[in-house]
Amino acid sequence: MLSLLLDLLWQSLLQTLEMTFAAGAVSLLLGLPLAVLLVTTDRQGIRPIPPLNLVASWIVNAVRSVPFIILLIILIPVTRLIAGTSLGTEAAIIPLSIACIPYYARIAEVSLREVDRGLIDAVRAMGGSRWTIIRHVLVPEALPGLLSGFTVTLVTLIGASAMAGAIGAGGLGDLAIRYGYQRFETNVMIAVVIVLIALVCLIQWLGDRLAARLGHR
Amino acid sequence: MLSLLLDLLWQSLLQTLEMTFAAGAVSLLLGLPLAVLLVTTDRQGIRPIPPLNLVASWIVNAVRSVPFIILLIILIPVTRLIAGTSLGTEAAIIPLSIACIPYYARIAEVSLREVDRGLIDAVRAMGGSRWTIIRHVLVPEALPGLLSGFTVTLVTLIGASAMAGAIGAGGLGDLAIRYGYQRFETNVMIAVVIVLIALVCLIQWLGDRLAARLGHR
Amino acid sequence: MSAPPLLDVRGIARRLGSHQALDDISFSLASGDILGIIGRSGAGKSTLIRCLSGLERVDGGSITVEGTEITALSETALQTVRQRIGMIFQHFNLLSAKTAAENVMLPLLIAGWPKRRREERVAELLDLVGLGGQAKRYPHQLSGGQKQRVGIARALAASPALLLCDEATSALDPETTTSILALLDDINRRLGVTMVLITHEMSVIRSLARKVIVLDHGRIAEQGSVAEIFGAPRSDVTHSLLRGFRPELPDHLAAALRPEPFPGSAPLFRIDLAGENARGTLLFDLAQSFRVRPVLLHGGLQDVRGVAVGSLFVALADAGAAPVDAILSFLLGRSQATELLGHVVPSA
Amino acid sequence: MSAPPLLDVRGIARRLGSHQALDDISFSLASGDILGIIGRSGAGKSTLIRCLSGLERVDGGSITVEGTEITALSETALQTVRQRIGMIFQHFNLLSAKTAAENVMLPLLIAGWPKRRREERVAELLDLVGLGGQAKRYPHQLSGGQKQRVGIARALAASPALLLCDEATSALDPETTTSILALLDDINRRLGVTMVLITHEMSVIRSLARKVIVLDHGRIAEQGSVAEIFGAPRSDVTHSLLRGFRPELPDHLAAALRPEPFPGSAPLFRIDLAGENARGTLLFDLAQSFRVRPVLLHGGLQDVRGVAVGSLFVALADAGAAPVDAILSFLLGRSQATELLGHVVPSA
Amino acid sequence: QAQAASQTLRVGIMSGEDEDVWRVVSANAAQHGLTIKITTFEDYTQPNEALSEHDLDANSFQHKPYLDAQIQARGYKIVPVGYTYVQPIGLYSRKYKSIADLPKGAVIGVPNDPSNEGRALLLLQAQGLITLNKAAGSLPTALDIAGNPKNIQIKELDAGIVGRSIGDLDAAVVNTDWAIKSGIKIPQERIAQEAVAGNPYRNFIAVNTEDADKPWVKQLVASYQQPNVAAEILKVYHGATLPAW
Ligand SMILES: Nc1ncnc2c1ncn2[C@@H]1O[C@H](COP(=O)(O)OP(=O)(O)OP(=O)(O)O)[C@@H](O)[C@H]1O
Ligand SMILES: Nc1ncnc2c1ncn2[C@@H]1O[C@H](COP(=O)(O)OP(=O)(O)OP(=O)(O)O)[C@@H](O)[C@H]1O
Ligand SMILES: [Mg+2]
Ligand SMILES: [Mg+2]
Repeated sequence: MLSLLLDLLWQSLLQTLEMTFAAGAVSLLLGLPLAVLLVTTDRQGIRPIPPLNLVASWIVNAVRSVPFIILLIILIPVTRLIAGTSLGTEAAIIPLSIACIPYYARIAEVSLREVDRGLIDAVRAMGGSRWTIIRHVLVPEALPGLLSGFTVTLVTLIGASAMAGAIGAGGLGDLAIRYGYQRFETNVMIAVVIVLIALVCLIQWLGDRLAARLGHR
Repeated sequence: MLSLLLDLLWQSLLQTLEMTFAAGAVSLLLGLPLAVLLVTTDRQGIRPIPPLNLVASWIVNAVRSVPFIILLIILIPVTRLIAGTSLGTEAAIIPLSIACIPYYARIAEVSLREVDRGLIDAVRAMGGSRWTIIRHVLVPEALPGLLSGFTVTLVTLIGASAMAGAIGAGGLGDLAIRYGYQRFETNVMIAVVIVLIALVCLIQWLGDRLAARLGHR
Repeated sequence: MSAPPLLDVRGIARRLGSHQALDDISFSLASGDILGIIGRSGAGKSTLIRCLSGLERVDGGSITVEGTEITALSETALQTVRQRIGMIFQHFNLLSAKTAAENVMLPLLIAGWPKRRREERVAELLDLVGLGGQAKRYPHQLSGGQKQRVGIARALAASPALLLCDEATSALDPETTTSILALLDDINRRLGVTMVLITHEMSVIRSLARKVIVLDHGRIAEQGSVAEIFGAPRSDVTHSLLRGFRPELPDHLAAALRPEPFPGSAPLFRIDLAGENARGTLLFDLAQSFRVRPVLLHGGLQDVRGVAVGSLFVALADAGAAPVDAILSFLLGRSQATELLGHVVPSA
Repeated sequence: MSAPPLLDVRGIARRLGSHQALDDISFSLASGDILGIIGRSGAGKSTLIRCLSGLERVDGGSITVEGTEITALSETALQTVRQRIGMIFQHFNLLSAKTAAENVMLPLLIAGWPKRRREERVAELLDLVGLGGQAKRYPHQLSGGQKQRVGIARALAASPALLLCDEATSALDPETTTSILALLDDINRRLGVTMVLITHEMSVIRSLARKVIVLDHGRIAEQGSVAEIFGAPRSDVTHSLLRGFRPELPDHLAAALRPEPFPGSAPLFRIDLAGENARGTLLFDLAQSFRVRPVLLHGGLQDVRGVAVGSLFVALADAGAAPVDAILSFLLGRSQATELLGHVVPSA
Repeated sequence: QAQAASQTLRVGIMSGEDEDVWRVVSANAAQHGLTIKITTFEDYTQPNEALSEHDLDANSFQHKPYLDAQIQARGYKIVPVGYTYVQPIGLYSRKYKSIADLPKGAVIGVPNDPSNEGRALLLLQAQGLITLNKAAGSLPTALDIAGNPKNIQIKELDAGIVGRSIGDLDAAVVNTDWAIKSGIKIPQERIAQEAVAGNPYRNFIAVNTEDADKPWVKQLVASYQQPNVAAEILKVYHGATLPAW
């Protein structure tokens, strides 16, 4: 029984890690550019394109408005198209990512907006292109904030991945819900929650350390 | 039928607003002090108390680790104690707030950490107490970020409030799930989602404007 | 006949909030010229220099850099123009996430220099500004003056044709200032770099600038060659700005002044000199002509690009018999201006 | 016998990263004293001043402010001490979310002044620094010099007993600088405020400071009264720092110098004067004694707290017959130092 | 009668078609002088918790195996007082025509909540696809599978998802109501079904044990077990759910 439980915990942990980090990576890769787009095309941005900004902001808001479980359903065809199936851990990465991209974009946007205009001016004055400004000012200067924001996002993803149990993705959250919540096996739930807390603490600790290291102020 | 739908939409909108803003207010009121605690008691903070910092960070991580649906169940006794019942819109505000406080604390923490040390030094040099530093430097200087972070939090709360349907809280998210997911009445779902998007856009717009107004840079 | 100006500014204006920061500014600068901009705090100097590189848009007027009208250019088109401009900011604006060396390298990256040459150039520049040992430090690990020098090195990196300096030496000690000014003078001579210098240090203008613009409340109060402005300031602002530059009578001497002669007193003259009449035997001639003993109490001569400018405060001892009026008219004839300040006991 | 020092620093040291920023610094300051700290960029001046208010902890040594040893105090206990200290930062450090008036008001809030008096005081201070009209502006709407003046007003707000200034006037034009220095002089005289000034502007030291410390690589290279240090600098650093302060021979004159006499030439002397021998009839006496015509080519006298200090560059025309050695020994006897630089054609 | 007239009953049901059914029941009850206040739930664990805490007077959403499991876990004192309807669970497939066609290693989706999962596995056992540990009782999980000759892969999914995902599965055990909503063609695509007669999964109205003998209980049950309610059930569930009283 114990070994069975440990086995289940281990498998679920792996599934959670897979979902969280894969969807996290996608969110970072696509959410950060989206955030940069939101900041740069803004009326005060380095390349004001109000209509594009409006559309981007609107899409972000739209995706963020839809409850996750509905997003799961709506996205079944998309998921099937990309992942070949709509079920399982890998498949869950797709709706998780799609929900998380605009989420991280909004978080990253906050940090990007904090960057001192004087620094942007310095690189404009050198004749730097917008890409140079993004690459050498916006992103590196906001890096500690972007990273801490990503930590917040990863932890949020762990929470959201629990709901992906609905499409058979497994994971710790699903295990906790099915055993702790539906079957009232409190012991299992406590074990799962302890693993979850340890995981979250680890992610937060790593994120904090990395952010502190990258902050040159 | 249409008037019934409109009525339902209107009621659900009110419920969502009630849950979101009440829980949002609580999260701001308690999450911000918690974030200040996390930042000030840090080893680099203005009043380093590493053990307290560790405990606070650990509690925040613990609450954030537990999937919301499980939190909902675990908190039933607490909810009943405070709200008198564990069901309904008002009751849902309690688990929503408890889930959201540490969430906002982490988001606010990111902005508070961005405050220039030179400004803190300026007020230290005047002989300002820690409270003065918090009140006159940390919070006001981070205000645009704190506000944008709060906008992100409110929108996240709208999403989370959908799950509060599990305890009969109602709201737009719940309506969307009930019609869109459980009954396959796509039209109703679309109507609900449109209202949700409008709501999110409004919140985002207000938040952006307010943050821009408060940013004196 | 002459080459087209490197920089031509025609009637520019700029409002900031409710404040008219610039109003009808016109001037032009030939290639290799060095222009000093002086003015009171808040006069609009930083705003003007920001307009010159298109960082700040103007509300009216035109700015032409190397033949290109930049006021109408898009941000993208401006990039090419700006690569020919180096800019030193009043607040340094160093990138906090980059080391000193990386900050200096950025303009070279933008200009597309190959890696090897980039690294050589950065090392050379950091050495030039005396920061060879600080290359790997981040800005927060540098002192105020060190940051400013990184800013200078960065502005010089891509060998700009036009250098815009907003208080480039304000955080530097006199010794370092001197070496930076020598560096700027050198690149101006060798490479013909045109420069616009904002500074509050008149000695910087004196040793480097050829032309001066005096800005006041967003308008040009006065402009001309350095010798003109320093030798014979016309506007009130210029007078106040140069007050510290021209010697002033120290308080304790001024306090001892009496309007009327008294036993043991000597008349005290303020003699303003500039250009031709400055370097000479004036005091000797005075002694010879009127048989008086001139006592230099204060003041002296400075060198403004080869021209001597200054004021002497001279008491004439043993002038009991000498006709003060005659002395005054003698001095007026030999100086830019002379004033009888009063009577003092000469210390010698 | 004497009152206990207001500030007493004993052997403090401070490491920043791998850099020994301060090493064995000791000095003390009586109430009402004004100390100037000079030194090259990166010498450790800002670090020292930060240590004095406890912003930076020291690695060793002790600092006593008004009888309280502050190095061992907790951050809370330091608060009381710091309320007696005003500090002006090199980078201003204004709170961006507060207006100019609110920035100035903060120390008064901390000191618990009543609202009415706070508002009066803020208005008074902003007027004093010439920002009466800018009270409601936020820092980003102010020019560099305006920001610096808000920082000055803020530091003065709560009538500190000790004022620490890190480059308080570096961003100010000469006119505003003069008025700020007059303000500081006034509060020093009237209220007996003790001051520590870091500055690169020797004229600020000259007109305000009584004592000077020269910092070099984190150590004290030299300390003494202003007249001592300015009149007779001993260390090399001080010499380099004061080079711009004492007149230097302009480049074009230096270039015309020849080591040997030639037809039409006159010997050129550099005559360093300080204190007693400075204000006098030296040139006249020279003319009388040796029958030469002294031509003042460059240089002059400055006033360092009532003491004249300076250098004259004098060519002696018609000195063909005069014995240069005798002239030199005459001058050596009447000056702090004299040097025969070479031979030039005197312009007159 | 006068007392009853002033009585309001709080009844918890699952959101969905039952809301329509209960609208008819409420109308019936009104004639008995009962006011029924409906609370809808998303989630199967809440109605019993709310009932036992007296936040509700009655609930109507469950069957015996489910209630037993809850009582076992939570010690509720809740009893059934009147049957409502039964929804036979079925095994559906788009790829295969019969059980026999299912290949080795076939992936079969089952609902992941305890009672439906148990019911689904028992159906698979009844069809001879698997055998379950005796000890597992009426609520087995995928971990209780003892014999699996065809090496069938069980995928546990949200009850609402199983039917929707039938395209990604070889076969799926789907509750009838979800099957309809997911667009499964019930007779054509069904390859096995639970027996209806004596089905333990008949739903009922439940109340706290202490209330079982209260007069309103009878009135409530009577309000439900009416021909107009039966008609409504058949209508809203398109005939796939059958009245069971
Ligand atoms: N956003 C704004 N709203 C109103 N006034 C502004 C704004 N920004 C700048 N100003 C004003 O514009 C004027 C010109 O500023 P600028 O920075 O060009 O001065 P400056 O000559 O560089 O002064 P300093 O020597 O002090 O640096 C100042 O008086 C300043 O107060
Ligand atoms: N974190 C650090 N790590 C290493 N060296 C540092 C660090 N912080 C400061 N320094 C060094 O300490 C020295 C002293 O700095 P400080 O700011 O006191 O100089 P300063 O005399 O005020 O110079 P300036 O006149 O340029 O303002 C500098 O050489 C600087 O490079
Ligand atoms: Mg300026
Ligand atoms: Mg410094």
